Amino acid sequence: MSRNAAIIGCGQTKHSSKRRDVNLAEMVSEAVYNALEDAQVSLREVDAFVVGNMQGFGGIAQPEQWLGDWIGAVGKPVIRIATGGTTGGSVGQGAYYPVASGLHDIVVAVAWEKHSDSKEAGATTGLLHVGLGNFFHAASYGLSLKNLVATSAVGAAAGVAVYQAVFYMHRSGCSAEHFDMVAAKARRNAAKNKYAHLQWPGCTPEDIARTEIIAYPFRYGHICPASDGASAIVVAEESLARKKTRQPAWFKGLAAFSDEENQLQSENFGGVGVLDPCEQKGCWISATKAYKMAGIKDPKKEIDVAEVYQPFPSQELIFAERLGLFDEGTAWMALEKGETDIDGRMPLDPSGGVNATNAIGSTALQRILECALQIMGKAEEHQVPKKVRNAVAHGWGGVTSYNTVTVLGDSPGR
Amino acid sequence: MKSKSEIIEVQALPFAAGFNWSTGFLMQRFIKELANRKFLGAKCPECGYTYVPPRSRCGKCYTKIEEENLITLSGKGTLVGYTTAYVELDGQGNFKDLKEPGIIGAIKLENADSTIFMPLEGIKPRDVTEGLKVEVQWQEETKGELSDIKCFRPAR
Amino acid sequence: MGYIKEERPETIAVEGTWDVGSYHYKGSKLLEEYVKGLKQKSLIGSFCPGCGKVIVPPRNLCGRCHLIMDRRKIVSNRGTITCFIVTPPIEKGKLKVLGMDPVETGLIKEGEVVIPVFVKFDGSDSNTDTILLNTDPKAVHIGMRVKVLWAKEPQGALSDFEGVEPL
Amino acid sequence: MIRRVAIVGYAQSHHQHNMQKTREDMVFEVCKEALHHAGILREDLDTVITASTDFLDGRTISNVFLSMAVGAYLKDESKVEEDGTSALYYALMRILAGTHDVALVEAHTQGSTFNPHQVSCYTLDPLFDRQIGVLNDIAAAALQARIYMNRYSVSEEHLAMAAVKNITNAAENPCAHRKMPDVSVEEVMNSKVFYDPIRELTMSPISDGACALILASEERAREITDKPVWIEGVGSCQDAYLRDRDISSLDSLKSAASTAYKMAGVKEPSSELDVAEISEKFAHEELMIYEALGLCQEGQGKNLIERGTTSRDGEMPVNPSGGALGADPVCATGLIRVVEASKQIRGEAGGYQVPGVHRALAHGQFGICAQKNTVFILGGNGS
Repeated sequence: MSRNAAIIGCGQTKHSSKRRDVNLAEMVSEAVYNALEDAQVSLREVDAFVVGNMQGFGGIAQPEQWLGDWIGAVGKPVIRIATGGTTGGSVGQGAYYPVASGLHDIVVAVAWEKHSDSKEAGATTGLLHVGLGNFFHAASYGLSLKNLVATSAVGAAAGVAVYQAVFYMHRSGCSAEHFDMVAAKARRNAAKNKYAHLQWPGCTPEDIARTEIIAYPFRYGHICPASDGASAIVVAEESLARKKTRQPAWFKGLAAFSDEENQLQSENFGGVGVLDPCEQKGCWISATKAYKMAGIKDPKKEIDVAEVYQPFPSQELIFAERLGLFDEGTAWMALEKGETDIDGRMPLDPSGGVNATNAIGSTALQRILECALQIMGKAEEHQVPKKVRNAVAHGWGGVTSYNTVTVLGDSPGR
Repeated sequence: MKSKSEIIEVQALPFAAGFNWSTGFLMQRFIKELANRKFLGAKCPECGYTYVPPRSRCGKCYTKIEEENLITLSGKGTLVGYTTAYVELDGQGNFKDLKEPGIIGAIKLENADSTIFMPLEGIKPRDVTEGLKVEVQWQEETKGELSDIKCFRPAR
Repeated sequence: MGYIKEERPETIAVEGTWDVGSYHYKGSKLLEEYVKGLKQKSLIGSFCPGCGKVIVPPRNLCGRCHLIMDRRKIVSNRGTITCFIVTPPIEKGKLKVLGMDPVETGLIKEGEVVIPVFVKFDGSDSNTDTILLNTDPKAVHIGMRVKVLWAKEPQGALSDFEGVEPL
Repeated sequence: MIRRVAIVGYAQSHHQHNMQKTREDMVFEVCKEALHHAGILREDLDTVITASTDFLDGRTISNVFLSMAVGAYLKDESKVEEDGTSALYYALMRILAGTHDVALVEAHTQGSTFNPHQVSCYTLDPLFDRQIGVLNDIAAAALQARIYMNRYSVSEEHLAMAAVKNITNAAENPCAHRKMPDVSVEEVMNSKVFYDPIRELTMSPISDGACALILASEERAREITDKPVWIEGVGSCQDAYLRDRDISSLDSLKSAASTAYKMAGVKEPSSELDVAEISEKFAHEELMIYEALGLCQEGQGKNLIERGTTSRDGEMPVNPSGGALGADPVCATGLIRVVEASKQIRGEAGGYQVPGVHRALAHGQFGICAQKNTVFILGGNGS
């Protein structure tokens, strides 16, 4: 009943901390036209657009209304999707459904962030603003300022990541040195990805370990950057996909689930019923559903490469386990053995991942895009040296519990 | 099911997020040329549609527009739409009554296709008509900022 | 070798603001109930009529059961640390909160280490986000038993609950 | 469409100014009620799609503290950041794709959080129009209105008549915000002018409100209800930014409507549709929308109002619920139109029921001068 859909083209901008050479519309256009060129599709052929970013970060409400006609999104349906850090993942998945539903044949998905347009470093307003309503509310009931400082000292999303890391170390037996290894790998891989932000050829765990501690166990060298950048994919129905591309990257399975929304507090400053910050039930449910839809029975064997959403290095390990790629508490051992390197048994984030490039609204779409590149054999220097049949792309966000999981493959699988 | 909780109005703390949007090269040229009292437009080399302010990608045929496609406009134009404003928003979500009603004009500049929306001065609201010829009124001193465009007024 | 640096020309910028402080939020009165409890040195949680979970501070609804948590339960002042963060020593000029330097304003001592923690209070099913006080940062661990450190004279404010300290 | 999909349940809040409810409670109540109306449990849902925006809700990631309230806990969920009709469009695609069978769609805005008209300023080109600082959605609508009125000799009385029709209809609708059963053309024309010719009563009120509906595949729909409301057609379209479009013509609405009509096999909308529920944020837009939907010729919108054609007892009733002039909780407004059209089909519209409705149109818009439009054609034999 449902139609097959595939990614037939990918486009990105170069990511860096400041793309002050262009305005937002120009930056987003760069990604879209790159994707159209890659797909050999003209704008006339595109039926619909799915777009997204986190509007608070750039200070522009509904930016697609202004920049829609820069990217050809005129006289066509345009759906804006935004779900926080997962926005890109939700946008990428949002481009599957219009095609699978039979309503549209070729859809462009584009997501972006331009952090440097915000005056606050690292777009703190955008992040702080997540809980601002709660915070103002608590302030009127005499919130302890020291408590507030404590939260600010680690940052909201970062705070959750630190909790996750501490808990994961406690449970799995991995140490902070493993986070150095993940971060160094991300920077080395990024050096092979011409679009990535933090590129450091030959970066070693020792290089990372020399950076200053932010909050135990994290150091500066562990943390993702705030990037300017955009990414876009072109999704087409089966016959067009086969006509346009030698090797399309087929959508095989996808899902997006959340546990309780947040792990620090709930609406109105309430407590949270999730006791294990790295349980991430939303991730494993999404993965289970996506694999089932994709007909994948044993992800450890059948997935060839994964793009895991890892703004913090601990998350690459935690989520790789949640995605079923490693047994519980063992991902760090695989890391030690080099299994997660580009040429390893289970390459994780060969692109460098979010840890090296983080244009928030776009990052989770980039994971899908990078998986597509691996399947299409277009990842150039960071192409994994093996046949990629199935790849899994992950997004983490909402506030801290929402996950998108997308399985792409070299054949439609049904 | 009805919930038991009632509400309290939450007092926000004074705090505004700040942004500085980079303009890109063509818009930068536009803004800087205002210092010379020049109004730039960008003419699409493919379809000829002319944008004010200039932009680097045609929204009609999606052709790339380069710096060499910039053209200088006269700063004169025609009023294609108008409204009299009796209120304004203060940036904090409040409507403030204007002491003197202001006019907002939708203006098509000579040799341009875009419509720009500008304050219109030097004419009474009841005298405004569609098709009125208007021209730009510069600030006394122009510095290469958007505020160099003071307003538009009936063409002399 | 270090990071590859990228040089790009920059264009000028235009500015704007988003007046976040002018928004009018509506808060739930649950927090009022909670701080009334704090004044009596008791921790009030909400109880779900569906699954029986107790959440501290109280939250309005249980998403698992899609029910309003309309009952309250008082939980123990004692609990267990489920997770923690140890900041490096906070120094002047390192941190800005609402535009203020907490060391400069005396809120935090120069070189103080702050330990945000999640605590599961006995009788609750939730993580409560707070800070650990009066503890050697090296001694903190998951599973550590703690109790609430109350303000000397509770005012019926969130700050009555200063944090937790080891039992 | 490759699969039939139906609306099987819905609910909306009592839209009002500054509702004394938290966002969470407001949203929870409509979702709970929609499930109840459909007679299903949260467990029956496969997916949840919501609609809200960060700038309107005043929170980055506006949906995050609400996913449990909307019933999305451990459900495949997503959020569109615009009008609720887009959320419905997305949910429809999810069901058509065969990956999901039952969806909950929710949309809300509490206009009391922050003036939505101020938010409209934040949607302007930040490099130019936002810097010039004279525009907002009302000012732009006023420009649009004046051009339209000059072109087709439409008077302020025509606008007031459209407002009176919708506002008096709203008085019969328990969920609507404006309660002015005796409003007159004079009262409308004497109401405060904001941007000429837009007055307090020719623009939509700033409302707090939420709306939710349940969508199901044919198989599930038939199990759930005897009165499914089928989605027969859908179209959605976005126009260019206002500097480079003709704001006096609703081209994207024409395109969205033509797509929806084609899908539903509608050739003569004015005779084949029994009722239309449209999102007219301003009185003049009601007339422009008539024309864009093909209910009359270009420039003839005023005739429909003059002749009472679109009154509740007219030949082609439009907005018997009161429309957006009756209540406008921004993101929810379009979804409310879908619910109101469904109520008409199922014969549940009470005091404002139009007799014998089998086919209805629902319209949602978003953006300055209705930049973006979504049209649904609904059908059923409920009433």
